[in-house]
Amino acid sequence: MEAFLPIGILFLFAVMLCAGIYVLTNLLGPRIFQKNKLSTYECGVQNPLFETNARLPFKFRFYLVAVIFLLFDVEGAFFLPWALVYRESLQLGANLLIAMLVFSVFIILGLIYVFQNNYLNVD
Amino acid sequence: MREVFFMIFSIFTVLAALGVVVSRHAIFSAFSLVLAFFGLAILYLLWGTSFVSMLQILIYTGAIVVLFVFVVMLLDLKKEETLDSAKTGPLVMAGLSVWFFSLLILRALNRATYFKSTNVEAASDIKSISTLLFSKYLWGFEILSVFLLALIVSACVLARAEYMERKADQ
Amino acid sequence: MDLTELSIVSIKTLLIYVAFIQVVPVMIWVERKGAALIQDRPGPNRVGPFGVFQPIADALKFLFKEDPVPKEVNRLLYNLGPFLILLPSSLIIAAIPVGDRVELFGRDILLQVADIDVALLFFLSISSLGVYGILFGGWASNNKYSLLGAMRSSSQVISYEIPIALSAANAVMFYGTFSLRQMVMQQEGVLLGFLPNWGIWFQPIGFLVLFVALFAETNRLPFDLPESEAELVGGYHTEYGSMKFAAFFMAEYINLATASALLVTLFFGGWHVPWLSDSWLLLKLGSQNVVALVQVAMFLAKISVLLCIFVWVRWTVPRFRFDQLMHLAWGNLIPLGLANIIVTAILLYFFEGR
Amino acid sequence: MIPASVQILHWSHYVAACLFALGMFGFLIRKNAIVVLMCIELMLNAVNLILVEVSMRSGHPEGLIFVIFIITVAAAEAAVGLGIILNLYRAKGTVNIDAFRELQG
Repeated sequence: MEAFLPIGILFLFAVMLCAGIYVLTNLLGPRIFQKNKLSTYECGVQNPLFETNARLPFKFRFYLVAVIFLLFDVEGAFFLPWALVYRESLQLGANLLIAMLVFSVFIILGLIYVFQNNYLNVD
Repeated sequence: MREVFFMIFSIFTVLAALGVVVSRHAIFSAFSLVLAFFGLAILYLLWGTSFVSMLQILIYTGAIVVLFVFVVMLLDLKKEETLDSAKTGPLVMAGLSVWFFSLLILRALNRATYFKSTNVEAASDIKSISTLLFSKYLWGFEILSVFLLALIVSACVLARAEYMERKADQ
Repeated sequence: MDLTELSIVSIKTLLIYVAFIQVVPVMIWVERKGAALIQDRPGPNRVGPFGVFQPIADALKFLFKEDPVPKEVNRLLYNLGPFLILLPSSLIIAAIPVGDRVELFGRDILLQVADIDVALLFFLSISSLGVYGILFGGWASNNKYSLLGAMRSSSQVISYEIPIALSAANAVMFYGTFSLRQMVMQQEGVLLGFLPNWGIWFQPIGFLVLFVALFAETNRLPFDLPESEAELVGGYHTEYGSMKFAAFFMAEYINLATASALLVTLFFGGWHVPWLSDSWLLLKLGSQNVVALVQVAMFLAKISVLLCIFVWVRWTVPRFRFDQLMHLAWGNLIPLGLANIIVTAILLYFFEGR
Repeated sequence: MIPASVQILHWSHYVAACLFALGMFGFLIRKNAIVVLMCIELMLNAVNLILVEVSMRSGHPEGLIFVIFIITVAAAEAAVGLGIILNLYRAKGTVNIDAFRELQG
């Protein structure tokens, strides 16, 4: 636990930097507010074009990317402890190698499934 | 020194968890969920397991809550009245059950005595956890990969991208 | 953890943190000069000799510009957006081993903010927190373009985290430890007579996957899609004013520095002088502090080479389309990383297994 | 194995109890389906915290292995749960759980 104390100190410095930026901007920056400066940027179009429902499916593909990322991230995370002990375990024989090959087979099956139904053609 | 950190981060985590339940818009509860999981990761660190706390940040805060935020951003939710619109009945019942349940936990834990094994320090660093994971719990690890494959298929079918396109375009 | 040790640690942390922040103005200057060189134009040369004070002028300009906060923006997340990117990228600096050690005040001080035994895992998990700044910043600015920019940019950043995890697992398999300091220790001296004993000779594909994925992680061209002026009008930081806009770019440059530091630590032998071993250096130069100075200088030289490569690629390679970008991540990098792990595992078995 | 009468109740017991209680409270009270899922995640994390604490104090690292498996299952639960919520949103147009009362006859 002791090794993580400097990281806490670094976090404090980072927070000080961010607070400094925030305070300096508000102190130094001038305050001239007009109406059009306060509305969000709409490219000069009064009523934004795509207010209709058409946006919904477009955004669903991002949900798909996030779900597939979550599941493959979990699988990626399992490689880390395995890699740590793999080299020593070679002295005791190849069971860790076989374990990982079986694990990778299922990952590859998952990848093939995702690509075959092109769930990821996010355009 | 360590007790001070324990106290600070315990209170921080509980307050963040409270923020999840109380906040009005779903994205603020997602944000306080991130803070709660970050506080939990630091608590695991204070207990000495750096591996589990890093895993917590990597998977929980880095992937699961990102998925929550994605879904919240996907459905343009309006600011909702949370607590006052709930009828008083479930509120009281929920409060009572919550209070009773936490008491139950504390009571049960109070009598538990641990059988302290000899090597506390050795057992907790990453190498011993990983060797244990891949020696005694290897089958759990293999079943997990099948489980994750089934999950990928089910998550993709649930999303059913093509069907949603047609439905939304009508 | 008595007081003197605490003060030493905090001073060392402050020094390393300020050193990494100095990368931002230097990189601004190198980027503009590099772009000018490639596009055959003089680049900034008005402010000071060769435009050296141009970054300072930029910083002052950002400080004094007005910061308009649009009305219908929800305050908390809007203001937190840029800092949620800046905090994780400055936390990553803790894991980077800058040098070996220095003997000052009778103590052995490690030239590294925190020598934790999970350094690489710490690097992975903290860099996965950067997505929140993009998501909350884009959502809070309550503008169609920044929302879509935030979604596209964060789906790009998260889908390039998996190749990074896979190539990190590959590196861990070789070095047998998560601690970046031990990894650098194992890359000392000479290999096969003429090669410096670096990690890249053992895992070329791992280096390739990590190099490309780190491009996308830092939102650098050719993965610059979210901020592409043409389509998304500036992506998730459209609505941000002066210094907050600068905070986004500060975070990007600090990310760039930590990404190249990771590449140097994993594959190019960290702070080791190529071909020379530390003991030989100690013999030659006498005191350990001078050796540490040489090592830090060598580390900075390696990082600057990589930073120049980042700048050079940015101004020569055209931008990816979004589906090409996702296809590159899911179709090429992840299978390549996976195959790389399997092949190295099998090769290791033949060379070392029973 | 010697039974150790360790100072049983520690800060993180209270934290875990509060987390579980808050998760359960949110689960019962909140109307937004996504926040309900978040409260389930909170409950899972309360279990993780107790597991880590007990396994670290008693020296048996098995608890940490369970935590790793629980994290995976929680990821699975979030992925499928949100998939279901999205389908309900597409069918009903709202995420408010009062709207999903088809089975009440």
